[in-house]
Amino acid sequence: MNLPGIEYLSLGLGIVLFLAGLWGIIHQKNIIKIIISFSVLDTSIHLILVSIGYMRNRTAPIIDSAVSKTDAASQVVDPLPQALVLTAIVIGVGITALMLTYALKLFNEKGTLEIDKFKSLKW
Amino acid sequence: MSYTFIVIIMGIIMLVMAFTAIYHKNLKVAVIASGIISLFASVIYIFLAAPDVAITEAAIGSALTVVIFFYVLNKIRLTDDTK
Amino acid sequence: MGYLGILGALITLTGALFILFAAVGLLRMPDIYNRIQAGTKATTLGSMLTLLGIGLIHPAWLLKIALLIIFVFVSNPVSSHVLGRAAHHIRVPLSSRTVKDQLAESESSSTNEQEVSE
Amino acid sequence: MIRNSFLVLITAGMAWILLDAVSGYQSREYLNDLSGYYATSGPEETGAANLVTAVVVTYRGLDTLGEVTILFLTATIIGFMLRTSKRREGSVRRATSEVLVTASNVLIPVIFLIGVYIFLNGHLTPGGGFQGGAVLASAMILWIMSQSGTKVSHSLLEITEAISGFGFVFLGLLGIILAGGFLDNTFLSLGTFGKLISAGAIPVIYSLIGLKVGAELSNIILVMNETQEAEQ
Amino acid sequence: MVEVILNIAMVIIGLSFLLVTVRFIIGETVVDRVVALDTLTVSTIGLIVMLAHFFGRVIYIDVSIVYGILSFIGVIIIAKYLEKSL
Amino acid sequence: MKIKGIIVVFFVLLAIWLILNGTADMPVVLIGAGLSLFLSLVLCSKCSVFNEIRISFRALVYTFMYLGVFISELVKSNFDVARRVLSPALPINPGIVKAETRLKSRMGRMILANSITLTPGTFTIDVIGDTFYIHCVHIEGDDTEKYAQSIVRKFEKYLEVLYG
Repeated sequence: MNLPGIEYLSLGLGIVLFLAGLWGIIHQKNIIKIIISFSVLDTSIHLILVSIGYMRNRTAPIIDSAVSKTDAASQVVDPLPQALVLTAIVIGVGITALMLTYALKLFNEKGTLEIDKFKSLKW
Repeated sequence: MSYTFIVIIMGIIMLVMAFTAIYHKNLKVAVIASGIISLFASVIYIFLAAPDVAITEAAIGSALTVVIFFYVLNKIRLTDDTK
Repeated sequence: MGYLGILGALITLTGALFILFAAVGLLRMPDIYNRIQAGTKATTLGSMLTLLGIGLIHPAWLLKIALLIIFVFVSNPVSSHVLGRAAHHIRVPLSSRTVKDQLAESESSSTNEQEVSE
Repeated sequence: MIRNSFLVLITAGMAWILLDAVSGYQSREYLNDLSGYYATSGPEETGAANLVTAVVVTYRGLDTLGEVTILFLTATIIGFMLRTSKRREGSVRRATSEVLVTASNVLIPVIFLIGVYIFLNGHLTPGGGFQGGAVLASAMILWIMSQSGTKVSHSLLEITEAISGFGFVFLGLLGIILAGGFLDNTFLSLGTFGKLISAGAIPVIYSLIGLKVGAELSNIILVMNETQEAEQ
Repeated sequence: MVEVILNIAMVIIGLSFLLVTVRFIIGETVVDRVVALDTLTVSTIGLIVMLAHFFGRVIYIDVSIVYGILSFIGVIIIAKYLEKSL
Repeated sequence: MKIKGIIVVFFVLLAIWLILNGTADMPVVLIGAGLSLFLSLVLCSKCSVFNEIRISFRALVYTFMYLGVFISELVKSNFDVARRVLSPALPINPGIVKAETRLKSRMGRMILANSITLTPGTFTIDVIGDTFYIHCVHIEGDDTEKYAQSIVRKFEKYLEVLYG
C-alpha cells in the first residue's frame, strides 16, 4: 500500500485547520468564539511550519548517544523552523491572554459579547 | 505503516474538534475542544521529530491557554449571574 | 532483547487493551460517575502497564519510567476525585439504576456544612 | 446571505493561495546552507547538544529578547487592566477537597523541581526557559487552587522578574564585551560536551529566562484570580 | 516479534482514541467531555513512551513527564470552574 | 518537629533529581542538593504533611505488604470491571455509600482515598470529616454499610501502621 508520508499528512491537516480557523474568525459573532478560532489558526500555522522542516528517516536535533556529533548534519531534521515555532507558541499564548483581557473589559463595559451589539463606533 | 494510521486518526479527531470548537454553542465545550487540538498537535510534533516544540505546545498551548480561557469564562459567568 | 523484550511487549499490549476497554466503558456506562470509574482508572492502569512494558524492553530507561509511573499514580486519582466531587456538587443526575446515594442524604440533612466563607 | 457568500469567497481565495504555495512541495533530502551550518558547527561553537537551544539562545538570541519583551508587556498590560478596586466581603466559596490539599502539598515541590530540571537542562534535553517557566507557573496555579488562605505576594514575583530580566540583558551585554557579540555564550568555558555544566552561559541564560517567564505567567494567573475575588 | 506486537498495541490505542471521541461528541454534560479529555491525555502518555521506543530516543520521556503534570492541572482547573469555586 | 518533614522532602527531591538527570556527577549532585534544600525549606517549612511518616523497620515491611495488597486488588478489580463493561447486559448496581475511617493523619487519608479511587469499581467522591463517601459500580449484597466498611478496611489496617 502506498501511503503518503507523515509530513504531507500534517501539511494538509495544517492547511485544513488554517481554513477552519479563518472561517471561524470571520464567520462567528461571539468574541470568545473568535478567540478560540484564533488559537486553532495559531496551532495550524505551527503545524505547517514544523512539517516543512521535517525530513524523512532523520531524528530530533538533539545530540546524545543516538546521534553522533560529527555527522549531525546528515542525521537530524532542520532545527531552524522548530526554533521559530518555539518563539511563535509563546507569543501566541501572550496574544491570546491579551485578547481575552480585552474581551473581559468589553464585557464589563457593555454587558454582551456579541460583536453586532457594539455600535458605538458605527456611524 | 502504523505511524500513518495513527496520524490519520489523530488528524480526523483534530478536524472534528475544530468543527466543535467553532460551532458548538457551549463555550466550555469549545475551549476543551481547542485544548484537544493542541494536545494532538503536540503528539504530531513528536512524529515530526520536534520534541522541543511538543513540550512547548503541551505546556503552553494546551494547558495554560485552557487555564486562562477558563478563568475568563468564570469571570464572565460570575458577572452574568449577578445581573 | 530476548525474553524480557517479548514479556515487555506483551505487557504493553495488555495495557493497550485496557485503554480500549476504558474507551468502551466510557461509551457504554449509563451516568457520569460510572464513566469516571470505567474511563479514568482503567486508562490509568492501561498507561501504567504500557510504560512498564517499554521499561522492560529498555532496562536503562526503567528508573525514569518508574518516576513517571509514580507521578501518574499520585496525580491521576486526585484529578478524578476532584472531578467527581464537582459533578456531584453541581447535581449531575445519577442514572436510574442507582440504588443508594448516601452523600445526597447527608448533604440535605446538614445544611451546607462545607460552605465556608472567606 | 450576501455576507456569507462573501466570506466563502474570502476563505476559498485563501485556500487557493495556500494550495498554490504548497502544491509543488517535495520532502527535502538535504539541509539548506544556514541549517547545515547550525547543525555542523553549532555543537562546536556553542557547546549545546540541543541544536534548537543553540539557535534560540545564541544564534537567534535577539529574537528571544524580543519574545521575552512581548511577554513582559502582555503581563504588564493585563495587570494594569485587571487590577481593580475593592474586594467584596463575605463571598461564599466551596472549600477545597481535603485530598486535593494534601496531594498538592506533596506535588508542588516535585513540580517545582521538574520545572527547574527542564530549564536547567535546556542545552541537553528538550525543554528550556519557556517550557520550564510554564511548569513553574502551573505549580503556582496548583498553589493558588489549594491553599486558598495564603496569599502570594505580587512584589516577590515582580522582584524575581525584574532581577532575572536585568540579568538576561546584562549577560547579553557581557557577551559583547568579553566575546564575539550580543548573547555570545563563550565567555564562560564550554566545558565537557554533554554534561550539565557546559555550553558556556546557556544554562545561566535559560535559567534566567525560565524564572522570568514563570514569574510573568504566575502574575497573569494571580491577577485574574484576584479580580474574581474582588468582583464576585 | 516485539515490533509487531507494539505496532498492534499502537493501532489499538488509536482505535480507543476514536471511541473516546465519539463519547466527546455525544456527551450529555460538560463533565463527560472533561472525562474524555482526561482519558485522552492519560492514554497519550503511554503512546508517547511507545514512540520513544520506536524512535530509539530516551529524551521523549521528558515530554510525557510534562504531559503528566499539565493534564492534572487542567482537569483540576476545569473541575474548580464547574463547581463555581475558581 | 518540622525537621523530620524537611529531611524527608530533601531526600525525596534529591532522589528525583538524580533519576531525572540519570548521572551522579559531582556538579549534578551539588546543584541537586542545593535545589532540594532550598525547595524543602521554602515550601515545606510550614506544611505538616510529611511529619506524619513513621520511619522504622516495621513501617518498611508494612509498605511492601501494602503495595502487594494494593497491586493484587488493582489487577483483580480491573478484570472485574472489564468483564462488566464488555458483557452485553451491563451488570452494574451503582450507588454512593459512606464509611467511617479511623485514620487521623492527612497523608494517610490521602493515600487511602487514592487507593480507593485507583481500584476500579470504587472511587472516593467526597471526604467530610471522618466519613468517606464512595461511589461503587456494583454494590454486593444487601448490607451496604458492611460492604462500604470492607472497602475501607482492606487498606486501612496497613496505613494505620505507616501513618497513624
